Amino acid sequence: MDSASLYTCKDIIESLLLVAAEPLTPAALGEVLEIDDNELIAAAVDHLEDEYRRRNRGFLLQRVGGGIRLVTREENAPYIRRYIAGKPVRFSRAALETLAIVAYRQPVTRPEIDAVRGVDSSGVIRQLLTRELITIKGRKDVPGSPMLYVTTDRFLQIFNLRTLSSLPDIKSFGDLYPAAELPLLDRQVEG
Amino acid sequence: MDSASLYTCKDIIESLLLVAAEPLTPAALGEVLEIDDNELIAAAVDHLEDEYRRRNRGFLLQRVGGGIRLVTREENAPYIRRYIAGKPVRFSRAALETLAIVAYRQPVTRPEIDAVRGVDSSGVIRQLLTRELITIKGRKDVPGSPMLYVTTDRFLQIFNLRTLSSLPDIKSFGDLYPAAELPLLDRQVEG
Amino acid sequence: MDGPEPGAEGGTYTGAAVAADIVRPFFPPAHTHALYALQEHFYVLLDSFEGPLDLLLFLVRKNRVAIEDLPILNITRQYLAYLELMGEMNLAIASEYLVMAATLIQIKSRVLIRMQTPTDEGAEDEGEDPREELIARLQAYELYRKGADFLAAQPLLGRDVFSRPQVDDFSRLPAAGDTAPVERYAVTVADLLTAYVAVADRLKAESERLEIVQDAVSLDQMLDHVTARLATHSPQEFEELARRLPADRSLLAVLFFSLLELTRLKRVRLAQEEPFAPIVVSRRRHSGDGPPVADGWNAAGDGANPFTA
Repeated sequence: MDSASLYTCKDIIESLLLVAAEPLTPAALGEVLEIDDNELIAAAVDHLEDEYRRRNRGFLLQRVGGGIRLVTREENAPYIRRYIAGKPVRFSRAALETLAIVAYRQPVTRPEIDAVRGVDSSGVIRQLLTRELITIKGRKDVPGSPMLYVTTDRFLQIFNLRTLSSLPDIKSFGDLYPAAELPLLDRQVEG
Repeated sequence: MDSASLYTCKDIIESLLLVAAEPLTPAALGEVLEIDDNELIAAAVDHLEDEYRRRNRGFLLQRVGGGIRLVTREENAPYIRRYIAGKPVRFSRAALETLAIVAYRQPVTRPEIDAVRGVDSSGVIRQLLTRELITIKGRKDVPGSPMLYVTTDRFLQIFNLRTLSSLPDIKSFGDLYPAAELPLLDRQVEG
Repeated sequence: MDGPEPGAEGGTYTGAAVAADIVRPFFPPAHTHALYALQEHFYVLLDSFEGPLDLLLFLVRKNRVAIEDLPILNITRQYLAYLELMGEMNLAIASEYLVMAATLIQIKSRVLIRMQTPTDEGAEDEGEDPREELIARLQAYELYRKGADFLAAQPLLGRDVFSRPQVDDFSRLPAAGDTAPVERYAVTVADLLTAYVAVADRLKAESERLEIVQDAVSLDQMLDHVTARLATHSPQEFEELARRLPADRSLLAVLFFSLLELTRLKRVRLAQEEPFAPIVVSRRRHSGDGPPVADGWNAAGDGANPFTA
């Protein structure tokens, strides 16, 4: 790969990053650039990522949900929230619990989720569905044929995960904090 | 003005440029940055404009209608057009909701749709009509004789449905609702 | 259900004790006494449990034990005490809580039987711990809870990081009669169903919404109101002050906070003869017998109730 084509590649990808509202996948980049040299594209993306990081300014390149996108630096979040002036994204404990269960056990049915949480989860499931964090993927072949839920690409995008396998192994959570050290107050935390 | 605050200013403005859907005015910038030093903001914008120009890459700063925004370089336009043309079409929330109501309750009038959605739907209905996802099928025999809307064949194609009756019946989706708590909406589809 | 009444067991760990337990960390000691009367607060706290497993996990942590050591006798007693408190607060106790209570009592009785039967004879189900299944459930639940914590700690799009705004490209669908095919649509029937569910939920929420006066009363307004009222009627009971307001939970909360604020400003005194006795609110006199400074005490007469207009 020559440096001229690498430069052009970076140039165009940068334009595309600016236009795209969703993460750009390598496949989409290859199609638009009409290049089937995956290495060239990967190199251009690596260069850009590195360049933005060293620049350490308004935005960074983030790899998420199988693609790349530009996101603002976390440090600037307060200003952006002020500009956007809407409510920042929030999740209730119930929503996060249910999401974690779907993420780790997908495809999963509501009775299965209910069993883990010990409560009826239909309300939370509807909420997660309408927020496009989970979706329905068929039905399970058991009596009553309950629906099967899976997480969406949007879930990966919102929670900054490259792929589902970037979720830490659930077993590794085993002994993160000794039970006794959690303060009483932590039950109030939301979002 | 010191160089540290100039740097911070540039940093934050760059973040804002990334997330802004409309051009950023100096007044908006001053408000978000909580700075009433117009010169500082103007200098930061000048610096950014100059920086991007000298960099001569994917995007430039453009001054438009009293504000600033990021735009892609003209040379890259063919690629961007190709990207946009190949992107799968997303439906807005309003379009999906209206379409769902027409699909499940057809034939249905606009006042009925408005009542269910809780907002005026005339704009969305017009869009759906011009895109041939819904069509008019007679008028309802009530005062004012409002038009009746139904879905089209194109609707079936897009949602990959063989016939209207292959729409999932909301009543069978028991696991979306806790026992004995079915939604208020009733399916009224006939074939 | 055999055995003694839930919660009465041991005679010490009653609903009131639990209440004090939950509330203490949230408020400075000086205010705790006043809180006994404000059931709203317990409501919020008790209501914040995600379900019986969440409550059990909370109790396990509070007792500073490991899940696998689950002290079933203690935990059952405390669990039942919480339920009793919820009952006292007139909370609707979800059936899941009752099912769990039954499970706990059953496990407890099996543990007690095992303790009473010496191991030498009739050890048919020796080795099987009656707590086993519950412990496994709690452990699994805790893992997912930590998974939830992991998710919450991620830099969230829309909270910590931001990206380009979404554009509605619905307009890219070909117009009617246009035969050029648009091949890919990012929509499925699941999206359609989801949209329908969203509308149904919204409609339901709409129909259940209570009629609440839109104009929320500010703390300042409430301070003025309470001040005016106390100028002519002091001392008087908290209940009486509350009764004079329209029945609305948020108004009650504002009233309560206004009293805390006035206490802080040393303008009223809150007193209670014993826990759960009525709170008596009395106006504090300024030291010295000169007329009070222009602090609003004498500004308005009795009739100035902004809420009953």
